[in-house]
Amino acid sequence: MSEAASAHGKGIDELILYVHLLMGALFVGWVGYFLFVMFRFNRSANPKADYVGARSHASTYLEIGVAVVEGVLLIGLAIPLWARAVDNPPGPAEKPVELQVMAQQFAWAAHFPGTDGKWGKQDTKFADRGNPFGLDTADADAKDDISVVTEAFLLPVNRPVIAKISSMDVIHCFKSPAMRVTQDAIPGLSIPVHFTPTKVGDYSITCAQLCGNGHASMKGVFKVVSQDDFDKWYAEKSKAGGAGGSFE
Amino acid sequence: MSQHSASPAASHGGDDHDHDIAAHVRTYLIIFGALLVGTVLTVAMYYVDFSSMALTVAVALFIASIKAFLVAGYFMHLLSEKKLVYGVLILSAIFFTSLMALTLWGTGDLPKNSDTKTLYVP
Amino acid sequence: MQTSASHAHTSATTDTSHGHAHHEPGFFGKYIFSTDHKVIGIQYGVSSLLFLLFGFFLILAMRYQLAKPGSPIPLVGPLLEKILGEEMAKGGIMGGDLYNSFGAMHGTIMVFLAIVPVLFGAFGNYVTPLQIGAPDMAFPRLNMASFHCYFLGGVVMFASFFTPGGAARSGWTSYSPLASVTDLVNRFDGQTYWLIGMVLLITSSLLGSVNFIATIIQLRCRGMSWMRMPFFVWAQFVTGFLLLLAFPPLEAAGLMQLMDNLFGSSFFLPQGLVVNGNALPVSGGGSPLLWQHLFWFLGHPEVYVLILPAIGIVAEVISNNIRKPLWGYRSMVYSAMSIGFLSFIVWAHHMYLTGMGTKVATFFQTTTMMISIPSVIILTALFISLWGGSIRFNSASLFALSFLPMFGIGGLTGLPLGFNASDIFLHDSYYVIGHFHYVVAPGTMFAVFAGIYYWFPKITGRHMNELLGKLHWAGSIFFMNCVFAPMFIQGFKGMSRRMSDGGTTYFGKDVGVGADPGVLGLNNMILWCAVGLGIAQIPFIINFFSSIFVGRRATSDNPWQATTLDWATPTPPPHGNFLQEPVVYRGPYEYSVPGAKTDFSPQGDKN
Amino acid sequence: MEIPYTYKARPDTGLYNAKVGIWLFLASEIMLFGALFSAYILLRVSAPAGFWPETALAWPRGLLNIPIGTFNTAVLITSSVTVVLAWASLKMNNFAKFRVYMVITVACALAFLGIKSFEYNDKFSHYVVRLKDGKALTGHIEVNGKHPGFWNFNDQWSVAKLAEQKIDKIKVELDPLRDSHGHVKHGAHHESREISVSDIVSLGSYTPATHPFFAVYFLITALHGLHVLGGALVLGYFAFPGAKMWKSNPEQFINRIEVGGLFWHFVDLVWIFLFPVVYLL
Ligand code: HEA
Ligand code: HEA
Ligand code: CUA
Ligand SMILES: [Cu+2]
Repeated sequence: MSEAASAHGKGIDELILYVHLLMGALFVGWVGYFLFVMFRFNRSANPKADYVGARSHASTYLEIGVAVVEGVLLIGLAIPLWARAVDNPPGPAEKPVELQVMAQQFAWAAHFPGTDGKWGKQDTKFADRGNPFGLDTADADAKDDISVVTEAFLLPVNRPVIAKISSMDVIHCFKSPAMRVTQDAIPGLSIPVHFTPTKVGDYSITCAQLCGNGHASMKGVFKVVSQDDFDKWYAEKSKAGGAGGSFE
Repeated sequence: MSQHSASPAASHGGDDHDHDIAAHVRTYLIIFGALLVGTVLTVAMYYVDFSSMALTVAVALFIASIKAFLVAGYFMHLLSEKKLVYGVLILSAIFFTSLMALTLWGTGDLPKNSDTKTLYVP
Repeated sequence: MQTSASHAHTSATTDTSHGHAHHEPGFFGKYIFSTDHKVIGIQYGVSSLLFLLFGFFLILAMRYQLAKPGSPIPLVGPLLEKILGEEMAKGGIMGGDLYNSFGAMHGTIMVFLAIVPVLFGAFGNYVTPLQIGAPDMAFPRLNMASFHCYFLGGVVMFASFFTPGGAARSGWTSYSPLASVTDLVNRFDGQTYWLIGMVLLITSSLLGSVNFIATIIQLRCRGMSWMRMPFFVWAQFVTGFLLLLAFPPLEAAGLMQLMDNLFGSSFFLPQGLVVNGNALPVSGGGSPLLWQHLFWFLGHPEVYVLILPAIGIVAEVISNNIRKPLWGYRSMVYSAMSIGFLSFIVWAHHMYLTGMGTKVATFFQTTTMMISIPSVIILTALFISLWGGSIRFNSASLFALSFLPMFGIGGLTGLPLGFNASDIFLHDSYYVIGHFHYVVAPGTMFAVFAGIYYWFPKITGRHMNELLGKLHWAGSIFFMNCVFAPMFIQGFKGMSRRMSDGGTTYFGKDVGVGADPGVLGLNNMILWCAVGLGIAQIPFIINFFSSIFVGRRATSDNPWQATTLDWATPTPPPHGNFLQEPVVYRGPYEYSVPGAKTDFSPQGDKN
Repeated sequence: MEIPYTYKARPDTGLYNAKVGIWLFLASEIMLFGALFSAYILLRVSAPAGFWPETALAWPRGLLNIPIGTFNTAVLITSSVTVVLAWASLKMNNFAKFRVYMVITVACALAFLGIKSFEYNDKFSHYVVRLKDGKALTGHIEVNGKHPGFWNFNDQWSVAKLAEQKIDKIKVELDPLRDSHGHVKHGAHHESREISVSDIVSLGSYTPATHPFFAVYFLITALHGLHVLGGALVLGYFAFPGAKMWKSNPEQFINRIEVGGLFWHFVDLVWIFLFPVVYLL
């Protein structure tokens, strides 16, 4: 596993580690036992089987033990981590960067409200491949909106991001392994995910849901950059404005 | 273990006697009447304006359930059926309920601030 | 009840002893329209093994594409181009569409046409009535109809490869809207075939499961109380209920998707879809998640349909080859029941990342953890059973014993997927592929092999060759692990499943942080190990066919000195199975009973 | 060995094989129709508002013919009681009466199907016409003086076909207005309007493609109709060719009638829920 590049990623990695420790312990224990039994109780070593077999209750304790550890991991780690992931979005005080992400066969697009901080008017009837967000270009609020189709978009480092994931055709899946973020992009639903990138770099968005013959090549890229670089890019793009780009 | 074949002539089965069956027939006819009345009630309910939709649904399903109970209980003899049949039906009732309830719950309980109208439905 | 050894009748005597109402059926009556559970079992067995092989060839072609994306498949590539058309395999190169349709059909064929039919249809049909001392299934004609539906379903699925546009290519899960919009030109496309095929297969399973449950409830012979039933029968019983109650919702969903595809309805299509830049001309108003709920409502119980009968076979083979009773038989039975019950309420763990609130997610991951406990209990019971045994190693028991750690690995890797927080990272990665193949491939397939080696003498009167069998075992276990273990590594590296380019886009040269091109190298290794796995099956296929004719003759009706009733019949069992009504006096696994003359006390022997 | 308990009850379960079988089958049918009802509820509660043109509701109400539906309900209930009476007649050793009741049952089944197909046809000739100004009209339409029965079944949303045939106006005989409960508004009357094709966004008859309501309606009722048909065939078989068994094995014959009846009652049960759900709610 590559190192997590987001604030909450560590928690997820820890959970994965602990579960694998449990699994490892069970695996090593049982394989050891199994091999021992194969030698100790094969036909030549033990020609006459014992009707009763094992008399100890160790296995019961073992089963209870497994149940308890699972319970601890569940209540101690998994449930709180999930709650953090889907509830508790960062409030205005934390100045999150907000964007909409739109999937289509076979590309990603991102939409920022622009320097005015207001989303432009959107309607399906304007939507097409080059304008996946259906921005109404006549709308005043839409003039400075940023809409990047297929090319990379930027995110500032160490600032919370709220991305609303949706799709215009079939189900895709917004997955950034390094950010430890995965969310299906489902047409008809717009679902927010939030995370805080902690490392500068280029990250790929994997489409993790089969979406057609171009599924494998549906790669998106976003760059995590410093706040300054982000602001510069944001202002520039905002000035250019418009519904976005062409779709190749 | 295997069934000895009964003499074909006079055998009309189990432990029911003719007058039992005659009594059953009377019950069937009463139930028939009740079902018709239930149908009329259901339709009448449509023309009554209950203030809330929930109430309308509740009333309609209540009447339907009673009718269903009558059909299942008497026509299908479920009231005097064997334990095994109850077991099977209880299982399917549980799973049916969980299918319905969990699906509704699952599609209703979304992450915070989710939007079910897509981004750009007017 | 006589002892089994005295049963070495030829089938001729049986026929006369039984001949009153029967007239000799002709070829069709005997092999195609037979109502005898044993013939139907064999029909199921042969067809499903052929489908297993076919499913393997599909994946082999895919693995080649994964290892060497964009290069023509040797030998078969040009053939594919010729048969399936240029748009599917131009120049013998597997395109994205072809990859997807092979992937979808691999999953569908393996699950619905190979493993379930072989476990439930073949072994279930052949062995269950024998083990409970019944002359046949409760509804023999329904049984035949079940096979015919299955066969027809298989034919439809197979035919779908040759429709314009090719077979279904939306994964075995057929998620809408993809399933409805992949082919906007042909209404009657591969997906439609898939749905019709599924409706037939579901009908077949429903007929089968009604029959199995009724048979087990009604036709147990005298003395065969519930707790004297072999575990295999219990497994079939629970499996029957899973099929009976979980399949109908998928049938409903299938009909809905069929309406979407054929009549333009919008059960699973929301409003405002824009496909290819054009608004999709449908009313909308449907819910894509509804399909997923209905699919996984079946989908999860289905995986226990795959594993429970497999555990049943393993339990039979193991207890016979360790010569002692199963440890904790009762708790195994109760665990199987709890698994069956719980498997209906865990399905949404396949949907964690569709956008799930905290409450629902908590519910489903809690039930998922709960269901792992009975699995742990069953596996633990089987492991503990080995203690104090006198273990014989033959082809059957080698496969059965190897099942345990293989299922263990598969089951254990289910746990990190079951916690939704860790599933965020692992979802839809090769880790998932690794997880479930460990349960379904080395898992169920090893159980199938164990069962074949074990019951072969009962069915044919001859043993399979041990040397070839052991060769088959060694090759299978080695290559199985080499195929599937690297997938966990790939999963950890973030490699996604269903990638027709083997991940080149993400792990090629200029990629983002954390991409490790090493995973692409593993694809090569997996390819050659998969080829090796295929080669390892050759001894089995040779063994299988040659042993029917030249295998060592079974010396008695009970060559393994087993206790269950299936070995108390003549070999092969005649129509009607038993010469006398069997009576059962004891539990199913009375091996090495202290004070008994032999180390096995058959259920049907009075003393 | 012969298969035991084909018509005698097994002592410990108290049931004969076919009865176990039919109840298991009905359990799976509960799941089948249960899933469809679940789908109905889910689609209905999540339907976007304003989606159905006639009312402010997202979901159409009161579009089906209630008197006919009520009558059909009565027909099905009648058949349900006659089938149980048929069984009782056999129990009382009265074969002639059995046959009469069975014939009534099958006749009811056929009547039900006939009425249903009439209803289907009526729906196929009703249209919803969506206009460019965002409004929508429902009713029968007249194109070139003809009332089309079916318009393009699959491809609802194409107005191109009209344009192709150089039709520039169609007449819509409007349905009476309804309130938000789906009740026809007081004093509402039929009105007919000319619409020019260039104002139309889309038009299509009441088919599964029009709205999820119709999709669910047609799917469930068609599936139910198939069950009625299947039941009618089987019961018809029992009434005539299959009745030979009454001579050879009366006990098993009575059992068969009971099993057939159980299936038939189940079909009735489904309708008992289906009727209020799709016609009234
Ligand atoms: C037979 C099939 C089978 C079985 C038995 C299981 C068993 C389990 N599965 Fe698996 N699963 C599948 C088949 C199966 N699964 C398939 C086909 C998919 C993918 C579908 C798709 O998307 O296409 C899948 C996917 C899947 C997911 C979704 C992943 C995702 O898409 O993100 C999840 C998540 O919870 C999961 C969990 C589990 C769990 C918790 C179990 C538990 O029941 C496991 C319990 C077992 C144990 C805990 C083992 C105990 C072992 C020991 C005590 C001893 C160990 C000893 C040694 C190793 C020597 N499975
Ligand atoms: C029961 C189910 C089952 C089984 C047994 C298998 C078996 C195998 N599977 Fe499959 N697989 C699935 C179910 C199964 N799979 C599913 C559900 C998916 C998901 C599909 C999707 O994405 O939608 C999948 C996907 C899947 C993928 C991922 C594809 C992708 O995501 O792009 C891969 C990749 O390697 C793979 C590989 C294999 C391999 C190498 C085997 C091997 O183990 C196969 C070994 C088989 C043999 C070697 C044949 C032996 C033949 C005989 C013994 C016949 C003898 C004949 C006679 C005697 C007549 N499978
Ligand atoms: Cu988009 Cu896969
Ligand atoms: Cu599952």
